[in-house]
Amino acid sequence: MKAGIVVFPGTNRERDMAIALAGSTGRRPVLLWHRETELPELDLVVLPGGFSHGDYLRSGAMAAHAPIMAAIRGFAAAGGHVLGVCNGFQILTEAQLLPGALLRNAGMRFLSHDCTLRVERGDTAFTRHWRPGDLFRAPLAHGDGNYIADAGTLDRLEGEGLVAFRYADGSPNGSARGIAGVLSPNLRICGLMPHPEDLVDPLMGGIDGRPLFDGLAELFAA
Amino acid sequence: MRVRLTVMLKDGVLDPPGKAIGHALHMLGFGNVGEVRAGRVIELELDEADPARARAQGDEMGARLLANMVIETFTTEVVG
Amino acid sequence: MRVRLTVMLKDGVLDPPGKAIGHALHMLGFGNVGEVRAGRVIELELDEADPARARAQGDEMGARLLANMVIETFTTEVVG
Amino acid sequence: MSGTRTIGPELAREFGLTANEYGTLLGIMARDPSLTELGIFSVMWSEHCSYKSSRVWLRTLPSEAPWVIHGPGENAGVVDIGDGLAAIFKMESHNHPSFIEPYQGAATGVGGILRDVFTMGARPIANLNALRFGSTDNPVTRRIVDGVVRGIGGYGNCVGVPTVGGEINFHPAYDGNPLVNAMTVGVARRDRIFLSAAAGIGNPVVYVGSATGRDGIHGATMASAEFDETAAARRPTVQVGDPFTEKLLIEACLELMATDAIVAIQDMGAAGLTSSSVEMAGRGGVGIELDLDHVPQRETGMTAYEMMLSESQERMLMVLRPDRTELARAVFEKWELDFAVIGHLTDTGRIVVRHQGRVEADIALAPLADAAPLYHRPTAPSPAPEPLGSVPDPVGIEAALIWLIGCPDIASRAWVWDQYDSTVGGQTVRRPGAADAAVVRIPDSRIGLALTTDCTPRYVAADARLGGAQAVAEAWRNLTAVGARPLAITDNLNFGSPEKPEVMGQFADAIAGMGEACRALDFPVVSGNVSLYNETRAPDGTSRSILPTPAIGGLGVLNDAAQAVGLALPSDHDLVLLGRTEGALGQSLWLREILGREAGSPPPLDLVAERRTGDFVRGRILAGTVAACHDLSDGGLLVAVAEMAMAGSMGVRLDVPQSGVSPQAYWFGEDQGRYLLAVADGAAMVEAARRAGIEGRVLGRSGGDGLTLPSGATISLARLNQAHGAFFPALMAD
Ligand SMILES: Nc1ncnc2c1ncn2[C@@H]1O[C@H](COP(=O)(O)OP(=O)(O)O)[C@@H](O)[C@H]1O
Ligand SMILES: [Mg+2]
Repeated sequence: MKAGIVVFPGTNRERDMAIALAGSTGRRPVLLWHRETELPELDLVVLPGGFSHGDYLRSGAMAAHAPIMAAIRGFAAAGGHVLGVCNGFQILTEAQLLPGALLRNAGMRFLSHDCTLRVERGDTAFTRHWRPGDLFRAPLAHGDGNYIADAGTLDRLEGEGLVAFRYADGSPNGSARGIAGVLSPNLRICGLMPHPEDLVDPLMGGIDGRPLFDGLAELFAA
Repeated sequence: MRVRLTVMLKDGVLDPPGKAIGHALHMLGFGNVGEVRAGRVIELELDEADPARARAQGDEMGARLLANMVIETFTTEVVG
Repeated sequence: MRVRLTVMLKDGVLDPPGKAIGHALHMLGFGNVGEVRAGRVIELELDEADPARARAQGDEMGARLLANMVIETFTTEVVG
Repeated sequence: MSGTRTIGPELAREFGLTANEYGTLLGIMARDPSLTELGIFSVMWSEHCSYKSSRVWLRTLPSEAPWVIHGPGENAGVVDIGDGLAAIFKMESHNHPSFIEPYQGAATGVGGILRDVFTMGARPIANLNALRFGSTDNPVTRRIVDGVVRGIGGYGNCVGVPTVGGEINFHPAYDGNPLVNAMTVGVARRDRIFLSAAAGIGNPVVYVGSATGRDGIHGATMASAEFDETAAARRPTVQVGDPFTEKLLIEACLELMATDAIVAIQDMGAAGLTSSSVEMAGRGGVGIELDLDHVPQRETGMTAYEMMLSESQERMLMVLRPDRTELARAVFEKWELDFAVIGHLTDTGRIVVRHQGRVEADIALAPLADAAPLYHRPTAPSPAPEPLGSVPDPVGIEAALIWLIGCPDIASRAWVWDQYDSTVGGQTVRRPGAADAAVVRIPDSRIGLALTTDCTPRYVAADARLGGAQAVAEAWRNLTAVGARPLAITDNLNFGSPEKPEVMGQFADAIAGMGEACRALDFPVVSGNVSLYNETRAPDGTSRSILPTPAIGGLGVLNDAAQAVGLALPSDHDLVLLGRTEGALGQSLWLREILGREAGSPPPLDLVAERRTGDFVRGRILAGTVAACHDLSDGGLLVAVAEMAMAGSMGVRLDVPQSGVSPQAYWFGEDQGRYLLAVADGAAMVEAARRAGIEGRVLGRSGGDGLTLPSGATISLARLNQAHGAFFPALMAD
């Protein structure tokens, strides 16, 4: 699989993501600078976690206007796969490549702890190594993870099966309907708040996050 | 000219900071506080002498970057 | 009454958000943007019919909780 | 502070210089100084920059070992960790700023210590913080805890360095003067360490990072001054941290450090441009000329005085190879940071500062450094504590345990560390709360670093020498308990006013004790920081000192991070106690919490036994025969057992206590040098220990879902967790 990880000023989980992808694919992903205007040939674009531009306006807002985002829109429009984790998810919503928005956590504090996620469907590029209903552990680390959308949008997401992951143990950040991750209508863009890439090594406490990367690696094995 | 954008969450959108502030004010004894909404202001110095054009430019910056139109609304004022 | 507090950093205090927003606006092509300062607004519904008293209460809430008087200043307006 | 003020002894005193110091200044200058010159002298000779009260004592600390690459004197300490790699680390205080504005004070503290580490070429891989707050009854404490924790998280989370450990105490002695000590650990190739000594006459002096504003002018002298009501009046000096810019600065500096462009580099910390330029030139034995017209400025109309003393954050000063200047500029422009050539090195041995065509300062560097004040301040011994005598047990073992695990100094800190990103980087092997020391793996290697901060201020207050030694020993023990080989420490010496002989007595004694422990354990001091004048002046004019708090930051190494053990108790294992138990209740938490007394001598420390026991434990861990390990500290044996049980969600049944020691002293005494080990075969472990000359006994066996006391009474894990977890959420509830 050829994966590219986008680095914005303030991105800080690009290394974690590279380790996770390399662990499953056996191949180092390329790092893409936010100022690029074209993408190399890729199977997957990843927007990793961090605080792009300090998240000083709204999380992900300034990154959503980065030069590379035009190329990513084109890539997505052509059916490319895009994964956004944490700040990457926020950027995807700000860029309106995914619906909804991520507000300040309901408890008004940054949250950093493991949560349990439930997989809502097992037939996407991102979830194919799980079955619906599977539970897995993932560290979360964010201040703005409170997913909201208007009721119509939420109903549509549910109705069309576009909820990828849900918090299994209540909604730690106040997210509507416990939503932790969503999909685009073509199922090729996925955004989620927790960090499966930080749990891919038994030494760090488990490999719960690995199915996501193994599934992608298998899909694009070539 | 100096332009001020005030960005607020749309009515009906849950406002965690507003809620937290309302709660804290009640705890401090301000019992007559009702709904609280929290928002952002952005004040910009514009190299533009015409107030109407300054406001139009503020509106454009609001729509393109400073507000997230999915959940927020904003107003633009020319303040000097 | 409805009261609005606008909280801004004191002059001379570094404003990282303002700086970053100004930079982003330049990148978006708004070349005539000068200094940008970012602040917060808090709009409160007060069960209080007298505008003067509403404003006084807003001032008190600002000084006690809503602004960090070490680095911020605020203004109170009665907006309705 | 306008230039029209007459410059003389009176203004000098306002700037913190004594009459004698001002006399020395006049001798050096042979004329009246300009305002800028007076500012430069006052900050360079402040306690914060000159260590004038502490230097004579700091020199006595051991700082060498075969694995030490750079000891004190550089921006941070550097030790060899194998595989051609070096660990670079330091701890620094931001006590006074954190009282004035807890969020920004703590945040900029984290930013400052990060810069000390990456300025040497290291990528920061972990942060820790040692915090001391006032009484939990004091309403101000809550606000300070909230701001400090948010500030540490706000900065560390954004820059993407995991916060993996630290410690927190509450005590009324910190009312009005909290302690915020931040530690950063970074890693670099050992042949790619960057130092601060400037070299190369004519080489450009380059400023990078954020623009300069009027932030924190005279912060260095403020950090050296006592607190009083007028602290409020100094508020406009508060600095705001910009972690986003810091993150860019880290990446830009590391990118440039991969080239050969940098001759010397130093962060602009306390006293900003002044201390960085004076120290870089001074260490290199060269002169420096600065033209302030080129300094990136955030505000208009700044004077030379203001620019030289500004403590704006997120700035660095570098000396570059002239032929690499444009390469460097391109790197910083890529990262959207200010970059400006603001001067060059000279052969004059002087610092010359120009602004708008005028020479605003012209000072010979050698006397500025050599004639810096050095005080051997009077010391007074503290009275030896009264012997404790026998103490009653009014509550029984079970109630005391429940109380202790819920008390402010032992209760779960999850509320705090749940606000710190501890996994970013993907290398955190043991997160906060999972082991006695945090363990972080070095990327692309098997090596693990073990990290801890430790100090028991109540011991230091009762017996400074013993307390100083104990803090070092406890750090060593915590590293050992995960299986790491302790390498070196950084320290942060937080004390009251050095002008009080009893405070200087504590300071001298604590250092003596630290030195003894460092030597006995081969655990040298490679960096550190001193924070004096931690006093609160009451309106009636009296001044109270904090508890003497020499916080120790320890670093150890595991050749293979996978060998690290945590403290979570597994099922069906024997629990073995190693080390000698005599039931030392003096200065124990049990005594304070149950009887309300802070009395007696702290537990004695036997450094020979300490080393023997620790070396044995480490050997067993590395041999793979230990499933979990926990050292005994605050609260003693039963608290440690409960902590292992809670961490593992695993019950344990305890055997009858050792005879000859009262139950409360046995279960809650704080005898030093002890460990609890979970092992498959307890008897074999005890026998191996006996052969090594170490006392040991099997204490019980794990299983079930409660802690069963020898009396047969069982305390459920649920009840333990409830008692342990309640304190912070209750304290901080909205
Ligand atoms: N308590 C101490 N023990 C050992 N070394 C110390 C101690 N305090 C300061 N140092 C060393 O003195 C030097 C100057 O410290 P400091 O002024 O804090 O540096 P910085 O310029 O980075 O702020 C550093 O090398 C530091 O490690
Ligand atoms: Mg330094």
